[in-house]
Amino acid sequence: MSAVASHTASSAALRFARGINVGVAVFLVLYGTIAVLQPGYFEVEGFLNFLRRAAPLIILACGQLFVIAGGGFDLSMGSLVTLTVLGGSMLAGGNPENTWWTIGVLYLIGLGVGLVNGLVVTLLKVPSIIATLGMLLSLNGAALMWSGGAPRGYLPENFRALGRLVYRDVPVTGIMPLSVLILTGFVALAAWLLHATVFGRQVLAVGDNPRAAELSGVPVGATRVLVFVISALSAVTAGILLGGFAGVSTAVGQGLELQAIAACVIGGAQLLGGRASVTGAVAGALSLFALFTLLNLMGLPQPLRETVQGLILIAAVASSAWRMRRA
Amino acid sequence: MSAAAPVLSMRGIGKSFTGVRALDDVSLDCRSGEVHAICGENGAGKSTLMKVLGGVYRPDEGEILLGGQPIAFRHPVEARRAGISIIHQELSLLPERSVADNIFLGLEPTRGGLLDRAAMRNGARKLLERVGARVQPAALVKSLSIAEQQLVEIAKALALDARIIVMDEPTAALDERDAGRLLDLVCTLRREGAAILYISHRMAELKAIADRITVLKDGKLVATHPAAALTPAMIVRLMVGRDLADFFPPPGDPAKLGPVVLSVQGAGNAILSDITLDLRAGEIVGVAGLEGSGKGALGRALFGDEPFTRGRMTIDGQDALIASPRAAIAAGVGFLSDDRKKEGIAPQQSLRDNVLMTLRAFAGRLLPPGSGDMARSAADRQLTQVDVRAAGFTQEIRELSGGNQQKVVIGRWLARDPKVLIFLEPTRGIDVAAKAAIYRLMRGLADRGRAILMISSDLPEIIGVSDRILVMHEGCIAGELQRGASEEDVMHLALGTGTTEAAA
Amino acid sequence: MSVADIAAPRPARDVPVAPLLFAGSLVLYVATALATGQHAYLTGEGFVGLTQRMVALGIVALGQTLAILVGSIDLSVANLISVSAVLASFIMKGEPGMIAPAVLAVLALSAAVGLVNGLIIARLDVNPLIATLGVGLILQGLLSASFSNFAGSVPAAFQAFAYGRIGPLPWSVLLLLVLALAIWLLLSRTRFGAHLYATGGNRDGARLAGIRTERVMIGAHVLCSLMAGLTGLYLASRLRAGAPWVGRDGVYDLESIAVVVIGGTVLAGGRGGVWGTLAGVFLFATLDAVFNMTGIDAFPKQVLRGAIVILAVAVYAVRSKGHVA
Amino acid sequence: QNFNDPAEFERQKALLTVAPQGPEGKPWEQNLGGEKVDTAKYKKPGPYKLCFSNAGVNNPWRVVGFTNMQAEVEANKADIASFTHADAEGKDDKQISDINAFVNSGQCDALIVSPNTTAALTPAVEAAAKKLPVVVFDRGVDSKAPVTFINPIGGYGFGIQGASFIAEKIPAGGSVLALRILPGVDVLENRWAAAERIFKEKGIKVVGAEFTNGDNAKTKAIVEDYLNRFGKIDGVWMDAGATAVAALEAFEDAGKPYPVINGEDQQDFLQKWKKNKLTAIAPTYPTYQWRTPVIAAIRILKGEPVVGPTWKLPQPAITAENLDKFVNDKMPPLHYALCGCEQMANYPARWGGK
Ligand SMILES: Nc1ncnc2c1ncn2[C@@H]1O[C@H](COP(=O)(O)OP(=O)(O)OP(=O)(O)O)[C@@H](O)[C@H]1O
Ligand SMILES: Nc1ncnc2c1ncn2[C@@H]1O[C@H](COP(=O)(O)OP(=O)(O)OP(=O)(O)O)[C@@H](O)[C@H]1O
Ligand SMILES: [Mg+2]
Ligand SMILES: [Mg+2]
Repeated sequence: MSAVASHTASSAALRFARGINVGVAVFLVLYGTIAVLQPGYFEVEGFLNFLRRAAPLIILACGQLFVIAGGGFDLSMGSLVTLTVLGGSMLAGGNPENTWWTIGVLYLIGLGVGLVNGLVVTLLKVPSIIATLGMLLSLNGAALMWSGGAPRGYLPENFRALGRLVYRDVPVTGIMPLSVLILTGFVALAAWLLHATVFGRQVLAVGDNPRAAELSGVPVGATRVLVFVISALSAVTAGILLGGFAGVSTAVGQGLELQAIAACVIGGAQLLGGRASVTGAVAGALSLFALFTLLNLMGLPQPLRETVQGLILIAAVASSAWRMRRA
Repeated sequence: MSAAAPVLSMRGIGKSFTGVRALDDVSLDCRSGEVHAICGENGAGKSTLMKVLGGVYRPDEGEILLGGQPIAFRHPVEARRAGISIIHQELSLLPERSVADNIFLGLEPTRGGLLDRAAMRNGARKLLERVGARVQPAALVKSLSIAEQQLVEIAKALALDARIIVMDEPTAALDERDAGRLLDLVCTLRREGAAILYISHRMAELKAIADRITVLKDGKLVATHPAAALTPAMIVRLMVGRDLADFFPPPGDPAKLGPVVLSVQGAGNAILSDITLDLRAGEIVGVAGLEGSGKGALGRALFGDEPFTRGRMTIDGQDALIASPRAAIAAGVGFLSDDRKKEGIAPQQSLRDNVLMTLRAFAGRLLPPGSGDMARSAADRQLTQVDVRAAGFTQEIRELSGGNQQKVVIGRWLARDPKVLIFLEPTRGIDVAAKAAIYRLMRGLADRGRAILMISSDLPEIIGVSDRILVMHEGCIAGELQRGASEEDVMHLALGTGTTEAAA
Repeated sequence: MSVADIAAPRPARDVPVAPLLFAGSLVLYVATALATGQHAYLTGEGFVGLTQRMVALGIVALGQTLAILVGSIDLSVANLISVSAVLASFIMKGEPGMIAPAVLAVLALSAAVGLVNGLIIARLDVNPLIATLGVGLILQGLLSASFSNFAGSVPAAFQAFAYGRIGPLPWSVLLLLVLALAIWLLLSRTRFGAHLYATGGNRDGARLAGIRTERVMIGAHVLCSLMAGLTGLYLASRLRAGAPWVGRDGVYDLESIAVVVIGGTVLAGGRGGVWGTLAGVFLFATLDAVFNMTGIDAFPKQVLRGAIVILAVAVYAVRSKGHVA
Repeated sequence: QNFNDPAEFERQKALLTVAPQGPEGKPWEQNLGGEKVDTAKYKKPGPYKLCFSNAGVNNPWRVVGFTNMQAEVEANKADIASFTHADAEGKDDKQISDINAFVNSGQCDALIVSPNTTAALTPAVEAAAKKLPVVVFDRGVDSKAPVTFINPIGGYGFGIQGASFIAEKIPAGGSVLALRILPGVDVLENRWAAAERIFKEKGIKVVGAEFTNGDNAKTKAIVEDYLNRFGKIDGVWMDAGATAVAALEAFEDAGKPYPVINGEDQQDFLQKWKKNKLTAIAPTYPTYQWRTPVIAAIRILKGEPVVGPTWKLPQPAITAENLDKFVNDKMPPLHYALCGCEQMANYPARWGGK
């Protein structure tokens, strides 16, 4: 087929241009600016510390990405983070011996939440935006009910270490935060699941056209449920890191779900499914976090930071929409 | 034929998409009172040319003249105001709105600032009568069959009292009877002085109504000739660039017929009743029937999409409980839907991902997506086998022409290679060469011992390809015909005026 | 790409969501009042109190209905409500003479915000969730940068808007009804309404039919923002001044979306209407009253409310065919 | 509305040194100055039906406070026939409706209101006060209509106590980082206005004033950034204590010495203070004020005079000297030590303690 041959080269070039992620570009610009203001960020240590703080958001974005790729939304992530932190303190009660089974129980709770989200969407046919909004309200209420409205215990030190511990005197990098190791593992896992497994392709197919997927034999319901489970489990992971990093409070999870969605979209994921990349989501989350950091460093008054954040969000997404049309 | 100056002429139109030169220096004109047919292979650029005319795309080069005046459309509404009405290849109706709402969309009559519903109802009723659609103006479009929707789409195009009417494969979804009615309508419109651009892959239609025929190939104009000067074989040669010796494949060898693979006894559901049929390895069984006869429903029932609720079904002699498409595929049944856009393609995924969808649906979730028979080379072989024309196999499938999309979806089933294949309107919107290729593929599958149920509204194809023909009428199998039956035999049964032959 | 691509939950047969929801809520309300012996809730005054609870959420939700019907969504309403409330009382500064300029200024600003939302979504092709989230952030930022607390105050004459009555009926409840009627008329009896449904139902199809879908999208957003502006005016009148957090604290963004969907309007756009939305608002008002009557604690209340939101949609969605996402 | 009112600043500064009147050891029944109002016209036979319109329980301070109130209701079972509450979830509009519903219900002998915002709730409270006796606490209303308005000294007092301590303890030329929750909340704005004034008076350099949203993670990130930027921070002033421990942890994680800091009376901060021997102070906004309205309402309905129209409660600060009295490992991290609840029924379980 001569037509194929003649077009492949130019098409590949264009495809590559399209492949450069807006998220990556935005992140590089923002981080570069931070580092200029604050040279510490240019050092490995500065970057690792930055990663340590950004880790929960990156993990949330990766989890959310699966739901978005499958055509849905998960608004319940933030409140699940809250439940994880409050629940973790209730279960462990400050006793280091309780840490490991507490983490196990938290993951079980996450599994349950993901299953309920998924089943409400697939069986009750409630659109995920509403299903997970309802879950957001309920989980928040449940977390506060469980803890009586305020944290009732501490997270043990070994639990905290997951998000707080920093190994010193590490060769090459100098320091190595434990949470960065966890983050790396998690991102690798997510990238593998979405991009290097049959399951990942099934998710994208389901997000793109569930009916076509169904008629091709893809187990649409199961795929949807799994996607919500993945999202919930990543929320628990992020909760464990956040609780570890910062300790217990009732507001930890607030608003994280929208940040995660925004990160995915900046990273080029298509809301309502069919197009998603883990690299993009990670870059998007890093961009958002870099933006928060930069706005802090620039010392803009708080309100103007919100304004700048809004502008950048729109600009990033508009530019990728524009490139999409051009390409 | 009138010798008047053309109302429409397009000069040197060029249009490119990412890496695809869809149109290259195409010129074309049309006079009033003329039917100008455009044909060409899938992806030749026919629809793109019409979209340029309709203001959907802006051409990269060239100009459009209306009554001699150059004109540029920035929005479809401008083309409509200029008197150009287009029936697009892809249905663009609003499923949740009434038929009348759809017909008058963008042209709503008002009285005192408010919608004049009575006028809409009456106007819609007249237009529906004109196109021969038996639907109520108040019915919701989602409750109509694809064919009825196509007729509504045509009525909608007529609502705009246009000078120039473009029809992009209007009969693809219609059965013989409705298609015939539409062709009569086209002739009426021509008499009334409209300039009509008509796109179709059905040779018989072109011969019946076209005054002139233009052939496109790979985005370029091949030739424009008076229809009288062309035979179907010549048209095919212009389109494909070579002769197409055997359009229909040879019949199957009855001696090589295998055992019964799929058997249904006394099955039924809300639409179907008393379905009894046997499907044997190595045969192609055609299912004919008018729109609404339930032939589509039969395919969906066998595939578990809208399952049978009573009766018995066996596959390879085993009782098969088929309650979902996945179960059907697992039991060895494949299914090609007649609604490619809604049920066939995953639009933003690559050709490779689309062609591998079914294989991956049954592969281990955690396997690499390219492992085993899902390897890239296997996918590419499959795509090459069905002769997909694309810029590359990583291209998103939504960028392909309809015919090429269909080939990819067929490729998906070839890759899985099920025992029984149900093809629902397999060549809807597909060009002659590709049709021939698909028929050969089907015959090849049958020869390798697969059983094929080909459900189609295209009578020539039913007669030319099938080893046996089942004819449906009002949800039942009205009768069975052997190879060699005539179109009249089929229509008799389909209309309920025929006699049932004893099953052979 | 728009929200319009979400696979729509398609009821097997169209369920009359609005009357069912109204009736169900009413039964719940009356039954609870009887069961807890709080008969005052069943008097005329009790019902007026109940409808008064609907006004603020009701007006925003009417606007949100338009945004969702056209296949978009508006997350900026909460922030716009705050901006409107503050702007109104800031301009009025207690002067009766400044009521008209303030109202005009608020409506003009709201229309401008709607225009910006619409332009970003229709012209720049930004997903509506992100576009309106961003615009909301911008608004809130500018507002908080300028005002950190109640600004100005509204004159007594303007408070009549929220507190005045004709006979037993509060003005504001009447206004809600009139707005609902007007929007119903707009949707079902005008070309704009028909085009709005068309754009929401199938944007490409509507464009091919010669509809200026961008203008329709922008028009819907302008109307939606105007409704948010009106809500801001109502709240300024009811609270006697505008505070920069009234919108956010009222969670009017997510709640308005929730009631619209509960009311049977499809998130994908193109299907639904105002009465369902009003019924959804009525359910929320009923829940508030019922929770008060039963004295249920704050946290279990949240859990219940979440479950009810899901169940209210599930009741009719569960029968739909096809997939939802 | 002016958050930086010099007259109010001075008034609260003066109140900090006023000796409380009233029963010893029961600060929730004490008052700092103030008149008595005659309540004879409200007198009716008991037991009483009390109604409470709550702004919300959206933070641990309000949770502890509401628990105090419920315990107080139980302690007065003999006088209280019913106690109905409506939670406004932080919405002014809803709280207005809630109050109207209470007034119309005829089920309330007296109404207690904790307004969500001062200005917005004024008309509703005024209207209610025409029908029944109303007690307002925590945030006030712009009206003399309620029988009494109960609260501790206020935001300026808190700001003064924290900032004066920090200004005194940090080395000359030292730097202070201010961590605030969010802008626009009157009591928090007052605290900051007072602190800013003190720092200015004492010539202390404030390197930054950042909003944390009450979020521990954000707090830690901000403090880390400041430590990176300035190398050394001598003092941390906070307008609320919930994130104090997170701020201290940021110093730990960066390997820097603890700053001079003010927190609040949350147990986690007090415990950390004790354990790490911090140089610290904990000004308070005591949750025991939630007990007072119930007591006041009963007295009003009995026709006994109450302190009014404003009832100022004492607002002590926890210092190194009295720290031991308030630290209690058995209580949950965000329990407020000045709950005044130690002697109440079901203590500590009811407050989540062990
Ligand atoms: N939006 C688009 N983006 C990229 N490529 C496109 C787009 N639309 C059409 N093409 C390409 O342009 C070429 C012409 O397509 P077109 O739809 O006009 O073909 P056609 O002649 O109508 O075919 P068919 O008979 O299958 O309908 C094809 O190669 C197709 O892949
Ligand atoms: N879900 C349904 N419920 C009720 N009636 C239906 C349903 N689906 C289809 N029908 C009706 O059943 C009849 C048979 O439908 P079917 O789609 O099988 O028709 P067909 O015309 O034979 O197929 P095709 O469209 O492929 O030519 C039609 O009258 C159709 O309107
Ligand atoms: Mg075409
Ligand atoms: Mg059919």
